[in-house]
Amino acid sequence: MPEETVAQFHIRSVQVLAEDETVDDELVPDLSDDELLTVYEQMKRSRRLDERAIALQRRGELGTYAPAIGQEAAQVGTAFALADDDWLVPSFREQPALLVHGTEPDAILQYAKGMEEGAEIPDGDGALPPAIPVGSQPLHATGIGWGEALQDRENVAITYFGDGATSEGDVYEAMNFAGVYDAQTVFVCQNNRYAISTGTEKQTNTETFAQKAIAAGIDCVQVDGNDVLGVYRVAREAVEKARNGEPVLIEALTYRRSMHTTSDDPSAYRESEEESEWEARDPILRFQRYLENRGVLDEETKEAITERIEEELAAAIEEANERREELDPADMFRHVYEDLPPELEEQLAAFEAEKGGESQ
Amino acid sequence: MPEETVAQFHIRSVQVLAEDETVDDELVPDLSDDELLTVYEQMKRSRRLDERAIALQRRGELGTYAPAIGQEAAQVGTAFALADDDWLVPSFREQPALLVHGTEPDAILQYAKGMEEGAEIPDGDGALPPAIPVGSQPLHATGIGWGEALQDRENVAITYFGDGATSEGDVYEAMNFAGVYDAQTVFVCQNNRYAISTGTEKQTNTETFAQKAIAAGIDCVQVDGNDVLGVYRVAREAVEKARNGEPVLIEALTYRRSMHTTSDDPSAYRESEEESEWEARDPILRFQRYLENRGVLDEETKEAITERIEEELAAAIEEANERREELDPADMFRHVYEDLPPELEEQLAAFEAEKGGESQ
Amino acid sequence: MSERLRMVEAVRDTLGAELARDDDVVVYGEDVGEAGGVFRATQGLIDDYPDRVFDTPVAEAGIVGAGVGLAATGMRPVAEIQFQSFLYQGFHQLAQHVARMRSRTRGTITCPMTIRTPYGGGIHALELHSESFEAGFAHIPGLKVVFPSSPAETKGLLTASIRSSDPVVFMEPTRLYRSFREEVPDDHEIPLGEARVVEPGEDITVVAWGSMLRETLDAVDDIDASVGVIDPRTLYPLDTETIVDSVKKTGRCAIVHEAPKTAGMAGEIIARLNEEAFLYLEAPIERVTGYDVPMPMFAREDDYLPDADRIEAGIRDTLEFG
Amino acid sequence: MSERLRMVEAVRDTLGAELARDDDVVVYGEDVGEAGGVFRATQGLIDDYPDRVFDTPVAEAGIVGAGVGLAATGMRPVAEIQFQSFLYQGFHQLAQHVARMRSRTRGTITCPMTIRTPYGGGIHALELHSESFEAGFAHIPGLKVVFPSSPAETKGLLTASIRSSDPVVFMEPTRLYRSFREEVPDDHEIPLGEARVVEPGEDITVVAWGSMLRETLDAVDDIDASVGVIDPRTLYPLDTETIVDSVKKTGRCAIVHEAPKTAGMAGEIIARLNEEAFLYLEAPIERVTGYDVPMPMFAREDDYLPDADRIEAGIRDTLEFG
Ligand SMILES: Cc1ncc(C[n+]2csc(CCOP(=O)(O)OP(=O)(O)O)c2C)c(N)n1
Ligand SMILES: Cc1ncc(C[n+]2csc(CCOP(=O)(O)OP(=O)(O)O)c2C)c(N)n1
Ligand SMILES: [Mg+2]
Ligand SMILES: [Mg+2]
Repeated sequence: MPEETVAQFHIRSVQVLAEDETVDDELVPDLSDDELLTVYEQMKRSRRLDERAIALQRRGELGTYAPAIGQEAAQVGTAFALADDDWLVPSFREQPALLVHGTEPDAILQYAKGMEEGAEIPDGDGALPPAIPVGSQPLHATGIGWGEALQDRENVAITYFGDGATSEGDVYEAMNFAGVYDAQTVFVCQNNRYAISTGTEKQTNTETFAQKAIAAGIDCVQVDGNDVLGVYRVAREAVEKARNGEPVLIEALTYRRSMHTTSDDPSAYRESEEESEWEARDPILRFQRYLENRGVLDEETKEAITERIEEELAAAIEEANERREELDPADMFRHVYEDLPPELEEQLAAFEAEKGGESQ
Repeated sequence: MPEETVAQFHIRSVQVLAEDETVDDELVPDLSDDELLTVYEQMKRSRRLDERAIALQRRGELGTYAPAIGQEAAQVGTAFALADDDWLVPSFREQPALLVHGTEPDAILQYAKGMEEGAEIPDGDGALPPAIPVGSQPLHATGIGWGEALQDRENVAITYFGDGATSEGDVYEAMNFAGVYDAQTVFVCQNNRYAISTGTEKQTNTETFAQKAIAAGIDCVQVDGNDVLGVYRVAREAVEKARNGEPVLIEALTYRRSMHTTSDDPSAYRESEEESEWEARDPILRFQRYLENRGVLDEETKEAITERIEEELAAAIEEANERREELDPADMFRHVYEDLPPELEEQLAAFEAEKGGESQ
Repeated sequence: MSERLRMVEAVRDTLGAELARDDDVVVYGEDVGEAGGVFRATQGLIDDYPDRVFDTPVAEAGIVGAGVGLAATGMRPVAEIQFQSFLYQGFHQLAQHVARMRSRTRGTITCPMTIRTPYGGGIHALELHSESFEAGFAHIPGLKVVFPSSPAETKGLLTASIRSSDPVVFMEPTRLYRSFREEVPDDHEIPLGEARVVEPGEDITVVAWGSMLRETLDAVDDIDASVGVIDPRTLYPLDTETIVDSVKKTGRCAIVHEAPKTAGMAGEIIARLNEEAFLYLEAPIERVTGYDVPMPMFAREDDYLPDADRIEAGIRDTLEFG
Repeated sequence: MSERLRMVEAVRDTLGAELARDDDVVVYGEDVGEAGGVFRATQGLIDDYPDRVFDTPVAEAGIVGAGVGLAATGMRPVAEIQFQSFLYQGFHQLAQHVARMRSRTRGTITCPMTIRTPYGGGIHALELHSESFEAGFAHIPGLKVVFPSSPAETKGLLTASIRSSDPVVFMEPTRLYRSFREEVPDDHEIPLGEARVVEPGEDITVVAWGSMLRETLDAVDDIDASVGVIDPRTLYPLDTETIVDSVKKTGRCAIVHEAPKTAGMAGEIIARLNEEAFLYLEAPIERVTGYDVPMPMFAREDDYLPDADRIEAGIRDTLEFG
């Protein structure tokens, strides 16, 4: 055998709705008009939430906020492929996916107000709260996908992370574990070209992020992440595979159009021309033109959607403000352990005495 | 582009000296008879050291010891490709590589006697001490390969780890960093089929370990790790590449013929038939037959080598025993910081008072 | 019913009993399956529960992190980390997620995970196989930190840990794994957070846990005074009351641990005594601990570790003060 | 020459000066290059030293671990970990290698690495951006743990840290980065391990570091007693002597830190005072600290953090004891 090839791999890349609005008819997913409109509305909803959140942050009403502007197709397209009982394991920029999965906008706002209330997971929601440590949450999704399999259930876990996150050893460990245990897990790497200021070429020497899966022995696919139809197509396939114990990594090629977070100023590390280029390639715009051309979306529907979203958001903001008003600081002692240990009992008593003293 | 292939990879596997002793003439490295004999002697030296160490451990003269029996070709073949100033970054089973690189056998024995003395690195030795935490040392080799490049030096770092180690995120991070910084580093994964009791199929879902490099965007190659000529061939190529800032991962297919460590009993997790099979495929035997057939190795030379090794080892054992006798326990305080901080000054004084008290 | 078991057998016995009792329990870690664990603490379990006992890849962040997900699906993960210092490879998952899941979600998601790990010196193991970082773990709110000191204690505390809906770091002293046998009751649960008064005493209170409790009991034998010995068993939450009550009586106290002195758990206990028994203290509280040096390799291990002699000297000094 | 600088500017100034002074210094970390760091602590450095300032992948084990290798080749790595709790991702490299390289090789290989990391609360940051795990770091022999509390202190201590041949964890209080300016001398090195007597005092000694020193100074303003304030600056090694000397004089002491109370550094300081100033203590030593809860998200942050009021109350209680 002196020298032979013992294994071969190739990375597929998929696009259904091209930038020039041509559509690959073979690959186009069969979604009803209603479903298409839902996808559109979810993208708009998240976009609007992000815009309002940035404004609220600027007014001091929210803390640091990480907008997903430009990444709506990558997230809505994947989350839309989930069933009701499937799990969502987000990073910190998953507004679009969370909204699709059923998280209320007011929870997102509460979280952005620095309230643990916003990280409460309603019973049966099948979600984990935002994960701040980069790359740490895919392991949780692996554990979930493994646990579901162990309990002979069909639910899958989908987890989101960025191009930068793939540099953390945890992400590799997560995919490798998933491969070993046939975890029912879909890994979504949103390659939005930046990890804060750091471009992908400084993050890794690979040609793609999809190929990170090869090291873990799991399937992978790349997709135009600004093409919601393409994203949905590969996600549906991946979710099906995962349901059968074949974990998959999806790399969605997209772009973070806004700042990393509201604390960030992208002009320190990228040209505004680049941003303009990607403005033109905005995923919502592309999909909107497609729907308009197909005659699915008219002005009236657009207005109705806008109105609905504005109303919802207004209500969500009010709700979040109210919950903020009601916030009980002493709660920080109450959820550390199932039962308050003596240490915390004592500390809580001192805390209350002090607060009582203050308000007298 | 609806669906296209955007990247392709294949894994090469190399063998020069086959099990049936056929040799691939195109690939056979040009080593002089003297060099061939040195390679042989180094393999024998390590084998004999391991055998004696196991016996010493059984007599209570050494602590836990990890023999490399069966892996001599994988290590000697790679380490032999290094230049004098190159760096060796070992795991805990690298006797063959360490001996080639110049570590004295008595240092290895001192380490096995639980003495930090055995982990002293003589000035200019270009080595790091054994790394016990699995998978932690490749990052050091990346740092070295990067540091050498930053200082415009040509030295490379070679690092060794096992199949199990590849599951640690650190190993991935090490290769990914190396890819980004063009580190002058060669990664050697000795796939000896086991991580303690755990077989490779429980370690990862991949077909090869070489392909772990694809996730990091660095080169890789697989080699028959029991074929010292093949190993040397791929190592020389890898070292050359690394010298030019192209890190490489080598997967050497081999087998851990003995126990994981002297604390381990392989009969709990593998059949003795398997062990017998691999006894027949022993790397030293294969190479010895090759040298004999080529007329490079005769009985006289073999005897001379054996005698030399026995003498050396006897001296090394004596030396290690002597250093053990001289051991000063108070040294544990002396190398924690450059200068003794007040805390340690006080603790050292108390320690000495106590010891003084005891010996009175 | 009860049986005379070694500590490592008590671990196995408990794991088997909990696997039998609760279908949600899953036992996993490096080499815990086919080989039964490097200390044989899981031997045979995979034969009885092939679907709930797993050999894992060598990846501690993976082991700890996957537990968060397993727990979310309703399982009760019982992970083994082969040696305590390798828990450092998963330290971020422990501190950022395991410990905080309950508090950050206001109790809507919990992580009832038990991480068993052999710790400490005394068996002439390799480098980094003998650490005791309990003070670091106890400093992470959300975790419970538990130390058995005998086979029966192991059974009672491990049972409670696995059943606890809070995450537990369960530290098993390797040097006690096979050192003695003890009657171990069949169904036995010791509430977490309750210290054990091993010996009541009038003249001095000695606090020690894990393997240091054994050394302490040896030391105490030679002392001609009424020495009280307390095993806190759980370092967080810490049963301050039992310790304080004893010290109020004795007025003197020594604390023993093998971890380095600075920022070790003895400091915490001293702080609590300072707060709650200040007026009763008749002598400085003595610390008999490891030194502020990395746990040395085994040729110097016995010089590093507190032993009965050093503990005895510490107790005598304290008794003689004033 | 000297300049009025903010703390974050003092960091930058020091890094620039050390890069200029010593060709072996290399500065690296996430976003420290082109963007100049998320707090701008490295702004502009890459322009002057493009070959020695690097943006790294998002991988803290990689950052810490690569430093071990860089150091072995003779470089002097100065790494930034973006927020202290992300050092947990590299905790194993820190504890198993950085801290131990010198001792395990008997000084033949060293790791003169400085790990700078912003720590602590007070700026309404995201979850896990506000931790203070100094007690855990100080419990790892081989590390030095350093806390600046002002721009000038930053310059002096960071210079010493980078020049130190021992590894240093350098904890920068984010809330002080931009809070005030101070005259910062041009060439300034403060020996590690020497506390600063910020205010001498006769009635009570208060020990505080990092951002808590500022809160303490605010608290003290309102107290009608002679309050001594000591900033240890280095938590390991800890300048016990300076603290003990003061407490021998004052007989009373309070210790302030924002980390959780249990197993925090206050316990260690109390233990040392108990050992070395026992007969001088007139009141229990007071701990004014964070609570034993995970650092909450920012809506509850101010309730968690010790502030001037809480510190003042603690001081008063201690003064009034007895
Ligand atoms: C473990 C860890 N290290 C560093 C950070 C700081 N940080 C927050 S986001 C980020 C970049 C993440 O980039 P990427 O994964 O591409 O996700 P994106 O922000 O682009 O969505 C960094 C370094 C963190 N939160 N966690
Ligand atoms: C971080 C860490 N986890 C676990 C261990 C315990 N351990 C020692 S060797 C080993 C298996 C290593 O397998 P492999 O990498 O294949 O190397 P081999 O022993 O086969 O040479 C394990 C799990 C360790 N030393 N370090
Ligand atoms: Mg990104
Ligand atoms: Mg192996």
